[in-house]
Amino acid sequence: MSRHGYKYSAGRLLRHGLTRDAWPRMWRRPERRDSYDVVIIGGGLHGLATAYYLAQNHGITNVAVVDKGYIGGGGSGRNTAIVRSNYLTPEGVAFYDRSLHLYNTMATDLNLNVMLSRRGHLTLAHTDSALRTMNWRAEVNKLLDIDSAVIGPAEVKRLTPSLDVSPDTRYPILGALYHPPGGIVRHDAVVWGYARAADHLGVHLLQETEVFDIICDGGDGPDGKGSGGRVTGVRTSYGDIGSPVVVNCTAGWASLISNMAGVPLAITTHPLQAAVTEPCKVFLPTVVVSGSLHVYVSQTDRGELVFGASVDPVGSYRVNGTLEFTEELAGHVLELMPGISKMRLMRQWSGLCDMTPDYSPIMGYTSVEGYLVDVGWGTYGFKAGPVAGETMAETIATGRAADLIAPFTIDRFTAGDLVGEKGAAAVGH
Amino acid sequence: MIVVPCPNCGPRNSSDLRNAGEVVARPDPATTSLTEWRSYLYLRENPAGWVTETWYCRSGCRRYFTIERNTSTNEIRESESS
Amino acid sequence: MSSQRLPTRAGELIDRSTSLSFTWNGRSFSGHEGDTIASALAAAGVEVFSRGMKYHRRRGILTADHWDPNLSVQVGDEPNVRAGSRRLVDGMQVSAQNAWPSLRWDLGTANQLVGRFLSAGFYYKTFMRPQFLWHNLYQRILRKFAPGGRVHWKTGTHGDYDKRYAHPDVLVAGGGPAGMAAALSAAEAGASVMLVEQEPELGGHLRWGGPDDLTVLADLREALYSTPGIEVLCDSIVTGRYDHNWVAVMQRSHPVVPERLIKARVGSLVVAPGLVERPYVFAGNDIPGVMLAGAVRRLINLWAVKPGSRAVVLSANAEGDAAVADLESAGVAVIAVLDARAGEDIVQVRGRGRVASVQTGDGRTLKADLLVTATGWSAPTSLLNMAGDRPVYDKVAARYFPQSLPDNVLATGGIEGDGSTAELAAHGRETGALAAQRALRLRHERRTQTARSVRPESTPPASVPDNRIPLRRSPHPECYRSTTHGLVDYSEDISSKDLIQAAGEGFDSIELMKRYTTVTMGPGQGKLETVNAAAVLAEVRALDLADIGTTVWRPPFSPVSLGALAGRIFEPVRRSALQDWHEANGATNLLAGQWVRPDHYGDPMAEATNVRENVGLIDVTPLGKLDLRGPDVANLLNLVYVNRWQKLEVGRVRYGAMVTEDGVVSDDGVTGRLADDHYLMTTTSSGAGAVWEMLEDWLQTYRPDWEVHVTPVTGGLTSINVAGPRSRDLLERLVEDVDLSADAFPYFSVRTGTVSGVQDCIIWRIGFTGELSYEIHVPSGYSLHVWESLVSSGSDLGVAPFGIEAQRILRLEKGHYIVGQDTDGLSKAPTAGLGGLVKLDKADTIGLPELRAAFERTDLPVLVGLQPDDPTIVPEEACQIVAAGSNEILGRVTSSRMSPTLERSICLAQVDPSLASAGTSVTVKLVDGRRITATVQEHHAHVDPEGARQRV
Amino acid sequence: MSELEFMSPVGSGHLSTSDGGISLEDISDCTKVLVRAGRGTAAGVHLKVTYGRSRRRRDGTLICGSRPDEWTLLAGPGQGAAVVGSVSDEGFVSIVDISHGRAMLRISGSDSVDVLAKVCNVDLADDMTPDGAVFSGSVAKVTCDLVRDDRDAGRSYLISCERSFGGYLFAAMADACAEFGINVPAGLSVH
Ligand SMILES: Cc1cc2nc3c(=O)[nH]c(=O)nc-3n(C[C@H](O)[C@H](O)[C@H](O)COP(=O)(O)OP(=O)(O)OC[C@H]3O[C@@H](n4cnc5c(N)ncnc54)[C@H](O)[C@@H]3O)c2cc1C
Ligand SMILES: NC(=O)c1ccc[n+]([C@@H]2O[C@H](COP(=O)([O-])OP(=O)(O)OC[C@H]3O[C@@H](n4cnc5c(N)ncnc54)[C@H](O)[C@@H]3O)[C@@H](O)[C@H]2O)c1
Ligand SMILES: Cc1cc2nc3c(=O)[nH]c(=O)nc-3n(C[C@H](O)[C@H](O)[C@H](O)COP(=O)(O)O)c2cc1C
Ligand SMILES: [Zn+2]
Repeated sequence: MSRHGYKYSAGRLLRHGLTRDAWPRMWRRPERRDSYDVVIIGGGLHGLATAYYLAQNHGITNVAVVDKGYIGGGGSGRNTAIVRSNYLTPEGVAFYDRSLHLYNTMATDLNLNVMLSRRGHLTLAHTDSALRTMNWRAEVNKLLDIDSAVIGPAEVKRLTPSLDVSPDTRYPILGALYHPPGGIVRHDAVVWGYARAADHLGVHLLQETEVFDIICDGGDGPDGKGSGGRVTGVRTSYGDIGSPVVVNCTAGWASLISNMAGVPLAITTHPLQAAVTEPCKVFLPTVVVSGSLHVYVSQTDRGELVFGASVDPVGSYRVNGTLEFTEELAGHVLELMPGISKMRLMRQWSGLCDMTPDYSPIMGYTSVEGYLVDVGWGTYGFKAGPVAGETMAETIATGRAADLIAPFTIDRFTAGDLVGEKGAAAVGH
Repeated sequence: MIVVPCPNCGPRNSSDLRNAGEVVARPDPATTSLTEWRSYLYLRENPAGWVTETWYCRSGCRRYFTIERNTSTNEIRESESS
Repeated sequence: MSSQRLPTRAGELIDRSTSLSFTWNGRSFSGHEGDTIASALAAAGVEVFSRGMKYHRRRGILTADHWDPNLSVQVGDEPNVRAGSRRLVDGMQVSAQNAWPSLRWDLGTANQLVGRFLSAGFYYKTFMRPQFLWHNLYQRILRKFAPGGRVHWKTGTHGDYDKRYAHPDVLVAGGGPAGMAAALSAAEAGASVMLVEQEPELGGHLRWGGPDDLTVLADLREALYSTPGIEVLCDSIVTGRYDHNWVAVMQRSHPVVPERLIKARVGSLVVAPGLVERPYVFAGNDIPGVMLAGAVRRLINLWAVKPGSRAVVLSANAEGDAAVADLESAGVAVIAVLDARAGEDIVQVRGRGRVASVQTGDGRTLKADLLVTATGWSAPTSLLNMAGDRPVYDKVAARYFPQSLPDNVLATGGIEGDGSTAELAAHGRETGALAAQRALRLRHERRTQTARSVRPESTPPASVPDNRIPLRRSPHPECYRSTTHGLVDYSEDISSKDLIQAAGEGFDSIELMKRYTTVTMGPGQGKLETVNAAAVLAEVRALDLADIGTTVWRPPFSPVSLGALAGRIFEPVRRSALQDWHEANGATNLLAGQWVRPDHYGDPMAEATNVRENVGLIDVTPLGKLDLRGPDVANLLNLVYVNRWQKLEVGRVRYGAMVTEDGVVSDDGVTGRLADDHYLMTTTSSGAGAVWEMLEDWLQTYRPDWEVHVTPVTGGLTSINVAGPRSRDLLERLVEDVDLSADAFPYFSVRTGTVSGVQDCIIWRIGFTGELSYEIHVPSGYSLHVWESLVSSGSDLGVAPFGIEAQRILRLEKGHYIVGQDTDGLSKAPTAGLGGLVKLDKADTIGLPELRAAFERTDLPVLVGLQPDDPTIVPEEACQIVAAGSNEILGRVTSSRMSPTLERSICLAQVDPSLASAGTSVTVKLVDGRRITATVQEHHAHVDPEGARQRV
Repeated sequence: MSELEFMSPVGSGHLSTSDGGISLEDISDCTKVLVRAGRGTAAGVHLKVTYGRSRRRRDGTLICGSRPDEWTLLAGPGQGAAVVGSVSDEGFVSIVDISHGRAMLRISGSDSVDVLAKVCNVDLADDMTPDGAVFSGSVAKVTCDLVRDDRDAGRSYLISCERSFGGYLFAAMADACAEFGINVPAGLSVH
């Protein structure tokens, strides 16, 4: 990155500490242009990563990332930051594995410490059918060279001593899918790293700019939208911006944006909630997920437990959160770790998830020329951000869908060829 | 815990009911095309605003009914179609 | 350390006749009933209570209440206890957090030396390479420094919490004068009221006021306790307001449970939380001895603790002035009062473990051990934000005020404006009356809409406009930061300098600033910090504070223990009427969904063999059972099953499979016709609930013209499968009124009869095991008798119970697939081998277009019977079937067992269609990595594919 | 068959406090008959009560309007045939004896309302749920049918659930009663 901007390092930290000089901005507040080669709607991880790889890998720098709020204010700023690649289907595994590779070198690639912590990821099985699914995943993973195996209760206990593995609990832990390279990452830093790098390469980050409409022409729907048409730009709270290519990276809001182009989606938006406790001395070394109990938990370096669950059953755009989420969460966490009942929950929040019928994304070209989607990220899109950005950039630059995203086309629903992640991803994270 | 007004039971906690999602018309299986059928299966309007949806009064009267709910505010009003 | 306890104060909460002993960092102390942990320690002369999170500087009392960021302590196995509000209990073991090895000598203080390098977000800018060092070293060190207390997860258990629902017309959050008055008037207006106060006693700020305040308080309290219809909960916090006025209250000091979560559906919520005093930002503002005016007033007046001996006071308001008076009355020398209203200021405080000197704005240096600030209030608007309000900043009053509230949420007291105690109470009374009005209207409406209620006779109470006389907003100087830098966030150790740096780096919206610096993200969640942080940002960006906004308040209002949120762990379990018998007879249980049922009775292989050779009994009660009556049942069956149903005769049963609208196999079972308009449907055990709801859906919304009544009878009928070549012999001994002979009662028929004297048993002749077998459905109140009769009358026939595991073996030998195990979320009817069953020429069936499409495809996986060539190897379920020379996946083993009948391993597998024909050799990769070969069979069934055994 | 004893899903019989604050009783052996009757049928007319209300017939049978077009008739043990026979089955009517299919408890006493409020989210205030009210809802996470059926001028509720949940429900109710002075027998635990 040194070719593009200010490089961070221990030496720099030392120098700034001694001189007390101000640090430079990580990104600018750019002057908006009237048109760009590519407009990306959504300044979350996916939008920013797409912009970065367009500039970095393909030299396309006349790009704007437009967000109605602040960067990372959507799902990217409110997710529980679990990364892993032990998916169920070969297509899923290949895709997420590439992402994990990009995470591995991200700190140096982006010159920002994203605090990747590959601390090991455990998916607990409490029933024999869950155990069978774990086996299924492990076996597929091994064939694809992913470090993943089913382990027994004793090994679970060794890796994570605070778990109650005794056989007489209501939901005994029969075993777990263990994925050593899985872990967590500092989610905001990932967003800022891409934002900073993209900005240095010339990309415009237009924050607090809301897209109200997509301007189309020639389509079979009203106002030239819909199948057969093409995109000419977007209408925003600061006026129109022209662009032959518009990419929808708005996750929870994906349907609203896509409907603006006349392209309906197989998506419903559901809130997904999360919560943190007050900090306590670190005692939980791994990431623990329990599908049957609908809960996952990890402990941050600051000592808070970060909890998540499955999406709210009722579709909604409301992020207020519910009491029942915290009640169920606490009940389930205490079944796993009865000893932490005196920890206190300090904050709950929620984000929007763009759920597809097969728990897999929708990526690539659509029936409207120049309008591309990178949506349907549901509850698992953070870990996919880097590879989604890389493949979307390739798709835009080459005019042809990248190989890795071929299974995720929008057409698969009309073709009846759904992706088989449905079984494993429901509470997978 | 929102309150869902059941036409039979009156206002009830949503945990007593099940939300069955946006109302989508079912094409006639005898005459439909696959494309139309799959739109019915998968495509949703998913609006941020008023949506007509079905609820099942699971712990109460066990009746299915439709209401309109604003997905941005959780306000609820009677469905025009019901 | 010397005693700082003052002579008796008028409003003191402590009972000097008591003595409670406790330990602090291992040393013994004592206090009185009514003391908080902090007041007892302060009375004993303790000045340092904790260390800062990052730089480990010593910390003393700041606010002396629930929100004090410096007073988090460990009490026994409970971490992060608020020593500023938690009342002392005899025997408490209290210790400091964030200090190692001790509060006095804390090694973490080394961070102070390098503090200048640890600026906002420093960790993002280094440790990038080498990566392994980040993971193996730096991160580990970072984790060692995590703040907070210690959870005793090894010894702790969850148990003693529970919950309660409530439905008050009016719930008042806050028991100060405004809240108390609101509760009173609401009750007088006929509303049921719940008044919630987070402190152990009512009164709010009146508690530490002068004699007039104490008189008002006594009167209000008296009135409250003598007015019916008010439930007063002290030591309880309203922690959240959710949609439709669902309100969470965390009740402490309950006689039975440590904490109880009350979930209240509230007509009107009255928010009367008063105000939170705001710290002032200046150099040294975290040195012990820097306190807020409210803190010294509480210490002196509630707990008779002398907070210092030489004080400087910076006052911008009446609370500061009152603090001066209180300090003087407590014998503290007030050596200077700086009036912020007149532009006076302080610049810096110096001192190591305690304030030593204060530097004033006009250049003086004053020797003092106490600096008191009264620089303004933050409105705790959190509950209002949760109700959708976006409070607005008022520059004149220098705080936030509610803007627009929904009708069912009202605010009163200090959060609404300023006034004398009488004015606050008057506003509270008007608010209470209005809240009651609105709630009673709502109650009227609810009663009208609810079938079971007493219909209201009167017309609904009229809606009244909000005519309350608003409280005034007194001018207050905007005091946020002095000319020096100091801490903004005490629990996160964030200074104004950090915030300015963050803004300069581009984190110049309040939300980005929060995330980069972590300001407001600590346990106090910004109660003290938010406004100061926004003020610093406003300063940097030269904007009005009103244009900066605040970060989002989210529940809970105050942290809540996981135990209390969980409450009792209610996990309903279902037991068949025979489950006690099974357990008494050696069953090892298995949890299947909510059902507890026998997995086996010791030796599942032998149990299976006994079924093949003699006769076995299995309790299959969890099978879903639906009683269907009415003239249109056949139409319904025709719709929901893939096969045809019009021609099923009375006395016959038929197998049926269901798919969802996308063509994926979802359930299966048999349905029998008991009488013309009467059928019994069985479903899978796990699918029972969903199938029932699905039938109701089709009947109610799609075919309301059809006449069918559906009654679930799963638990009411105990289902016993009597299976094995000698099953008929056994049953003949117990069944009187049914001819069991093969001719009279053929395979796939149903009869109703008397078994062992129990009438109305439904017997059908079907079987999952492949043997001659009968499934008897017995009224559950008498089923134990039937089961015991079967056991005792069949001893000579070799009768023995068998469990789920034996059944799994038997059904696999027979090749019966299990929905959800041998099929998955994408398996359509052809995959499951339902080709012969599905009728595509029906006018309507669930999923019909997808069924048609599926049968035209040639690429769908196929379920096949599979046998490893080495009969001793049982591939684990879920093993992958791969191409011989590569890792290409071509299928997977869905079920596998050792067959006791064939004495070899057997499987069902889903394979690529290219491998589906009988005789194909496939490669199976075992869990241990070995690859073996196996051969595709002609049938799913490994044993008796012709079905001869079950037709005898 | 008369010599056969009806086996309740609930192991323990009757728990109560000496001051009469609470009494929890298993009455699963009572007769329960479910009647579904389309509009305009004779059964619907004769049963009279509407959804949400109940009345006692002169023969002592409690007729509960348990759902729209659905009634549950409650009587003493062993009355199944008689109760079934007492309802006209003319037209589109289903009469199903569900005595074996439902567990049933009675909780009475001045504290019963507070016990129920711990495990059931329904507003039990007198104007919302008066004597005779019929309602259903979740009790300790099990869907139950409830009737407020006061006795001797004291509060009393009938609670019934799917038979297989009976043992659990009784344990959960006993647990909720403990606070009010019930001694929960060993072995009766929700955890
Ligand atoms: C609580 C929670 C936990 C999660 N946990 C995990 C996890 O552990 N692992 C994992 O992999 N995934 C997880 N996810 C999912 C993951 O967060 C998302 O899939 C991912 O962040 C999506 O990133 P994105 O960049 O596509 O969208 P977002 O980050 O949501 O960005 C979309 C952006 O679009 C902007 N936008 C919307 N409408 C408009 C408009 N009209 N005009 C302009 N801008 C607009 C929004 O402001 C937003 O910033 C979780 C999600 C949540 C909510
Ligand atoms: N708060 C002070 O320190 C103080 C001191 C002197 C004068 N005043 C004046 O008094 C007025 C305030 O009177 P008031 O009656 O509005 O407030 P109050 O401060 O007298 O009482 C509010 C009460 O609400 C409680 N509370 C806050 N949030 C709660 C929650 N979520 N759940 C339960 N309890 C909660 C607090 O513990 C407090 O006792 C203000 O105008 C202020 O200027 C306040
Ligand atoms: C991984 C993770 C850890 C978090 N940790 C904290 C925390 O320690 N303290 C805190 O106040 N909030 C924490 N948050 C929550 C944020 O404060 C905030 O609620 C979240 O980003 C959603 O934004 P919003 O509440 O402004 O809508 C965390 C969020 C995430 C995603
Ligand atoms: Zn209802």
